[in-house]
Amino acid sequence: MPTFNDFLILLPEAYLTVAACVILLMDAFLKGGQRVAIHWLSIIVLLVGAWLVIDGQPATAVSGFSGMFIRDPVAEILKVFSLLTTALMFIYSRGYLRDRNINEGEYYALTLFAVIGIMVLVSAGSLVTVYLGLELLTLSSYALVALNRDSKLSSEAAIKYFVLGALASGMLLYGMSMIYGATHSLDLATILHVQNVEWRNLMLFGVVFAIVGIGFKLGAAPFHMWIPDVYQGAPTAVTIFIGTAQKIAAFGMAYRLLDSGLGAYAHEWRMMLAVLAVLSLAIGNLLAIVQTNLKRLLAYSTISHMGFLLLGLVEANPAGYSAAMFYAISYALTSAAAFGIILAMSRAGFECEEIDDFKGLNQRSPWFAFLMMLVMFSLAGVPPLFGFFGKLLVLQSAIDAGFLWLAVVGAVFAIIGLYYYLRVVKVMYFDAPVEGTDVRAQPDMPLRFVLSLNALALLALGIAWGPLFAWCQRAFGITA
Amino acid sequence: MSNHLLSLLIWLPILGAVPVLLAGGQRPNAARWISLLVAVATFAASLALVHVYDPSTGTMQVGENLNWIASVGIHYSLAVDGISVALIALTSFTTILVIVGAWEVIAVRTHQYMAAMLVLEGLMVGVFCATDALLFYVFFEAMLIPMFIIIGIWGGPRRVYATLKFFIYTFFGSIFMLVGLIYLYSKAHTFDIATLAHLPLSMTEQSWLFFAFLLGFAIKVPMVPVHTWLPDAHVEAPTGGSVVLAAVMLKIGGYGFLRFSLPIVPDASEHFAPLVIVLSLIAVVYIGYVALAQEDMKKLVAYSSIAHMGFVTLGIFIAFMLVREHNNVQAAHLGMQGAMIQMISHGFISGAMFTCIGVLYDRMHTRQIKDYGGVINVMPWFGLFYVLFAMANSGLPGTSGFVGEFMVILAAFQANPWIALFAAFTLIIGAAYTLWMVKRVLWGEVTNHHVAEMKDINARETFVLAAFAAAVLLFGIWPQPLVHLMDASVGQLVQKLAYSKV
Amino acid sequence: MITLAHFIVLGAVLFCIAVAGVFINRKNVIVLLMAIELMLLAVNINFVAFSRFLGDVQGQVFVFFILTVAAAESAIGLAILTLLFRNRSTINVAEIDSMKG
Amino acid sequence: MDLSLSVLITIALAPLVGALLAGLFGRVIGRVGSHCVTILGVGIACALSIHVLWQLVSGDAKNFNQDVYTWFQAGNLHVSVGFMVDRLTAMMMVVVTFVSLLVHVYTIGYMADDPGYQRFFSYISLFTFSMLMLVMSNNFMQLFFGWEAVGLVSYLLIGFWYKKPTAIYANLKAFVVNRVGDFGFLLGIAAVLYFLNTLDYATAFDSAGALTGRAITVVGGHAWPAATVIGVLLFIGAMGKSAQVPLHVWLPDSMEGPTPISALIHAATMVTAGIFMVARMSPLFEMSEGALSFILVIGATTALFTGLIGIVQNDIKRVIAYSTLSQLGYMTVALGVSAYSGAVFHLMTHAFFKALLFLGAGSVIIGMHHEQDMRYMGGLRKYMPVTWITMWIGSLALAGTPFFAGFYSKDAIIEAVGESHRWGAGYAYFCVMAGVFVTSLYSFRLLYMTFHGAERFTVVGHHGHGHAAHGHAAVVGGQSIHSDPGHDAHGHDAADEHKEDSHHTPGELEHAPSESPWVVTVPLILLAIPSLLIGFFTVGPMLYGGWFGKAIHVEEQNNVLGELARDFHGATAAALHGFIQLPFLLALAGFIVATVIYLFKPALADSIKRALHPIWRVLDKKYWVDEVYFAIFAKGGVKLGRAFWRGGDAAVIDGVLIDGSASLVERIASGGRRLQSGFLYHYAFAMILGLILLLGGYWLVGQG
Repeated sequence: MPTFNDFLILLPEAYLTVAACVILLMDAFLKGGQRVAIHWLSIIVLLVGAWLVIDGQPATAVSGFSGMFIRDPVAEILKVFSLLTTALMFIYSRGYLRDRNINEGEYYALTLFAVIGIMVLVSAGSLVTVYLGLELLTLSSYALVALNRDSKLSSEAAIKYFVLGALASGMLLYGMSMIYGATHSLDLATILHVQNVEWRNLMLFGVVFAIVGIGFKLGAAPFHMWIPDVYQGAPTAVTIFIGTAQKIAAFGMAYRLLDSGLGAYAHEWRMMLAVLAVLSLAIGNLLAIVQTNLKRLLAYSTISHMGFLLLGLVEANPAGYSAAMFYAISYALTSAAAFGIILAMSRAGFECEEIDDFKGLNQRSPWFAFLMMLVMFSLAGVPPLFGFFGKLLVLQSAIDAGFLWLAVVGAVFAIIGLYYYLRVVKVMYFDAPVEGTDVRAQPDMPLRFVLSLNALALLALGIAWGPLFAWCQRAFGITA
Repeated sequence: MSNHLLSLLIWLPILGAVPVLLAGGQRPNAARWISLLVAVATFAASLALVHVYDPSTGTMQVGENLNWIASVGIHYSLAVDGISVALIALTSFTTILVIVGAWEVIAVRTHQYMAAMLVLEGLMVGVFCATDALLFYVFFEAMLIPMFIIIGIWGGPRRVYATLKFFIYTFFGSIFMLVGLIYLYSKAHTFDIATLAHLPLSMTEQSWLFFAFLLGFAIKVPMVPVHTWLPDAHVEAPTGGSVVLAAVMLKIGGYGFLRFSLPIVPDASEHFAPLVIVLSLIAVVYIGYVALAQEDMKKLVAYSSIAHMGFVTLGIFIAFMLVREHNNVQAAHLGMQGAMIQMISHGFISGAMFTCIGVLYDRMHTRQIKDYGGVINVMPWFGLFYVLFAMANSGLPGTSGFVGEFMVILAAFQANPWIALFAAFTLIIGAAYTLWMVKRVLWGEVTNHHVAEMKDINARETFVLAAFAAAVLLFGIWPQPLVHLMDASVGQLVQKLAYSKV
Repeated sequence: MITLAHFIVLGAVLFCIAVAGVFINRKNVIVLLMAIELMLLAVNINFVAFSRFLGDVQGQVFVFFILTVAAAESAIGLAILTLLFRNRSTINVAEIDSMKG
Repeated sequence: MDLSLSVLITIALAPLVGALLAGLFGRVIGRVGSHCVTILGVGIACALSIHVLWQLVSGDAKNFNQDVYTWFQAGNLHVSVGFMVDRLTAMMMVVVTFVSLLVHVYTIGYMADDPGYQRFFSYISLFTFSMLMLVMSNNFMQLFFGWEAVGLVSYLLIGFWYKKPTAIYANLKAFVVNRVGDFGFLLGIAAVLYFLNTLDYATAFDSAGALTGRAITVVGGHAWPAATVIGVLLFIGAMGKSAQVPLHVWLPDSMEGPTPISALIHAATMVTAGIFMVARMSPLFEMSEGALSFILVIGATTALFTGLIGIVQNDIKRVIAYSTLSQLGYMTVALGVSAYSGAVFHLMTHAFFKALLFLGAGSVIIGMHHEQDMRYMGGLRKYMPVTWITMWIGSLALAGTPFFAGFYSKDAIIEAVGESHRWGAGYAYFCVMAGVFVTSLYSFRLLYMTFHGAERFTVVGHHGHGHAAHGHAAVVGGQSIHSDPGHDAHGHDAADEHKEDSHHTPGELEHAPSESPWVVTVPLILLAIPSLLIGFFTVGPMLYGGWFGKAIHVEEQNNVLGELARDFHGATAAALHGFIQLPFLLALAGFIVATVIYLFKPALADSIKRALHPIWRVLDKKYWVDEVYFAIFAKGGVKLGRAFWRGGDAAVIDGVLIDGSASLVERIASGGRRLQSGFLYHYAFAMILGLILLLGGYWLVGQG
């Protein structure tokens, strides 16, 4: 029987669920102008949620509902950052949504549900919880992608996302069923410690199918096909969610399944991850070169970044995981800023998402050009920006894991990747603005302020990334 | 104060760039004066460094050490030896002249230009005093950003191609260096260069690391055959960009060889020294001929830079041969010292040459040699400087250009007369391409009315050129102060050469 | 005598049919939804079979969850489908390719 | 009392100060100011040099060798700037400063209305400084400094009239050819450091013995004696400076410069630096028979074959230039047979009479309103007597007439060669003998064509002075004469006004030639005196008296002068004896031939030219050396460079490697984007493929 303790452990999730419902109701009753309240409320909800997560965090890992729900430092960090990035996204999206009269209430509510899904997913202790969290997340995401009802592209994106997502989760489930068959258990901890599995092959099939599911969520090649279309088709206000919080969630899912559950088969799956990493690096970086749409370019860059993240996972030990988690966080913050700038530049009837829309930005609004430059160099992994140190750490764990060749591959594709990030900077700084257009940031003070903070944080964290990384390490029990 | 002197040297210009940016495009004069102030202050600080530094021991000094990323063991650790001090002084000296040189020349977005220059200065200083490999790398890479911007915004018609080529080329080299550094870290669990110097490494490991470093630094120097970014970058860069690029940035390559290849992979360096030496000689001869064929003044000087930097790499790696094979420490010392002098001197000379070309460009807006002729008739004072620097560029004794090459050739002869022979070829080819350019640009009748309308250098330009000239002549007539500053440090480096890791 | 193996094979066959249905079908999106449902059924068969033969009830509990989620999933799927039809007035898979490259 | 460092520093720096003042503040202090400061500077240097020489000769001062300051100290290698003054140095100092002083004075007249007046004085003072640094040096580094510094000034002075295409071509050529020599010279210095481990003269000379037995494999396998390598390399430097075959090509062209510097730099001082250097290094050269034979052969070749060219030249300055080449050849030959003091002795006498000849020629050029072609002269003796007489003295000295300075030095060299048994001595003996004939032939040809016979110019007085000959290149006998300096000398101030009257025909003068002003003639007279007498008074001590002391070192078995010394009984006896010697007879022959052809039967000249046309053509084309060099090195170099550039850099490195790989990536990318077809079923299919891939991979892992 679940005890009161179990519910305490679940407090942040429970709180958010209630809040989400409240917001849904408010949306039903509030009229035009008052809607602003929903915006601020949902941001506050997220921040309070983050506070609850940190505040109620027990010193050591605890689990509830007979091990189905785990609350450990790893979950804590992942939750905090998914909540924070979501809050950022709310702040960035407000104007965008209003300009396109997308129903804000639904947007906030669905996002909150998705966030709850993430939180469940990252603290899953059993295959069931993994599945439930995942589905809660993805189902809400399908809806979010389709939120812009009148857009051909977003509905196309939604259907593609939906079909492929369903296929992926089907495969994941199929894998789970095999794992269950091989280990007689759905509980990850038990699965981890099951000795001399009968039908080892069955088990390994299960592992492969699970990896397909993870690969899809991460968007690692060859399970990346949905990424470009969804990034481009979805309203930017949603793309940002897929590009930030969901990446953190994907890492959490990978960690839970692969380490907490299938750690015993690390030898097999790290090989497979290495393969996925190489493919992602290659496809992501190469195809990004030929893109003209910034959102699509960022989509391919995501794929390549997931390749780098996998470099961290292949080490399959706490050091590697902390590196990968650090990478996921750094990427989430960076792409939040990237999409934030796109959102800030967009106006009613004008999606500022073609690379050429940024021509001569340095002459129009030098400040945002500067911020975008920081973002691009961070994505490219040029020191002293945040992104570089993420790359540094994952390359290091790849080398420590004995995958020197993998690190070299990563380096080579980093060079190719550099090219298209530089192209964006080039467009902003070296090209003259297009006559007749007037690309400027929205006069939305909170957005401008937070966006600036977000982008400058890339520089600040680049100089002082120690504490954050130390936190990640502690979460995996490494004490420097 | 002196215990934070290096930090001051790094951060003063970088933070100084902030007010410059704030001055904004509307008040360019404010931006100019602030940046000049900052640059002068930095130069003063570097002089203070020269004063504080004790050249007698040659050890790493004036150190600072903060635990930057405790969990990974990356340190913000700075220290300098004589070589770094000299290069830092060169950097801050050049920056002042660049800022003065750009005074009215850079009319659009002046504040951004000045700020970029200051940031660049700070980062370059950082490269010269970082004793933690990762910190070094951070500065090494970050440097690219301002330079990328400088070439890209204020550059010539093909600036985009040039600046992308510059950035990607350099990044290409350094990323493999990064992999090498991480590999070292995973063995030694530290990025401290001094510790890495004592890390035992098998010959195979050393070889791979050597090439990782070689790629990183050879591109920076640049060495044949990875030099082709330089002419493009120079041709397209604004004058100030070219000056900094030639005067300081290239030196970072040579400096890197000293700090990394030499102490960390000594045996591989010895083993591959012949390769580097051959490449250096190719740089002298082959590039010399290429320079002879140039029609664009900047390209010509760019190629001559490559040829001159050949002496730096030659001097450094000849030392390996001398110590390991001939056990001739004295000559090794001479060669190494020569390489160092050559670095500094080339800083002054190439900087001056590019300033001269800039002066001409500002008046005629062309760099094609054929568009000029008889400039001396209308610009006698300019002609004086131009001839002086041309002579320095062709290594005339009495100018700093001679000292380094003299030392390196003398040392090279002791390793193998043939090396010296090819190196000394620069006397002929260098004089040929430089003076041929002078002949076509300076001498002769005034060729066209554009030339006829040119005005002689104004006070500002005179100041810049005179400053360079003073340095070139001083270290040509009396190199001892410079040599003395670095000698003990060079001695220590040479000692390290003998130490084998396998 | 029907052994566990038979159920596993059945599940596998259904799964393959479903997968094939997803990428062979080029006509109608509805078929895709059906294929997905089929896939989930295959999974369910596996779970039930395993829990039956291993004498462990967890599997069957999981099946209930899956069924519920499947319902929600197809609901959203159909919603998106209608949206798609409203915007493009076609649900032909072969025509949904305005984003590529 | 000993020599004081401060005095020597003053000697060196005084001209430099003058040069800087005239150069940087020329506008401020004006023309008079400029020539005053520079003449003062050189004057001081000259006076002090004579004082120093006197101290050394009178024996109350020891040889001086002291460092001034440390140039650099790298490790234990200590290189400094310092002075070494012994009789050899002192003699050079006096010659340099004395000639330089006279040239300064002479210049006041010669450059009177040149706008570059201040600049010119600044240059020649700077040259004096550099030359002094060269001769006074006590180490190889400083020697090289002076060596290149004089090269620089020579570059500036040859190109003094920088508007003249020929001039700026000539100065580039001169500098680069000299660099070829310096290339060897620098390697020589490197070799010295390698074998003797020092750059200091005294130490190096003392340890010269260490060279014996040392060897170095330069060309595959074949070991060379260290001394030979050092000697040959150093001498290559001398070949550049002293214009020895095959590096002689720059000297004739250097005549593009104003005449005073032809006298100072390209006759009296700079070009003799090579000779001085070898003499100074005698302890090293003595160690190697091979190097000396090399020197001997080169010198002999230069002496004869460049002299021959002199016979067919028509430009008065070029005749003298080739004569200079030939005389330098003589000096080199002397070095080659270890008769170092002979070489230096000839250097000194030659400095006087050759400077005299050049300045005389300059005076003629002034008189002829900057006409240099002897074919438009003749009969000038009545117009400019002083010049005429002094030129005669100079030429007689050059031809080696007994009692004249040239006789003693040249005769000694010839006899020394005769005495020597060194490899190549036979060839050298023939060359120098034949050279005597050639020398007197072109010398008297010059005198007759210039001062005697009929006037080959007409006076048509309509232009104002100074608007005379310019812009033309008289083409006669297939030979083009470069446009004369006078054009630009007067041309700067009113260049455009000159444009219209370029219809000048050669041989037309605005008004009759006249004797030059005193500033020109006085130096001539002052040079004529030593040309006449200095040999007579100094031959005894300098050649046979061991006057140079330890400054010049000759191994016993090489001491040819020692042999000669035995049958030397005073200058007078030597001169009288000279009248019945073969050299004198050859000189006489030359004199007679010249007299017959150029004085009595000028028609003969052309008929002979026609008769010997092939030979004439070879000489007139200077053996086509210039053409060959230009084709191979200048044109070839640029061609090669362009090939490297376009082929190597542009095509291979950039084209294939850089842009090639970039475009390859582009192509892969644009191909790869087709995978992202936009069709759901392709996407799904990709996922299935991925699944299969992983399963396959797992199988492999499972097996292995």
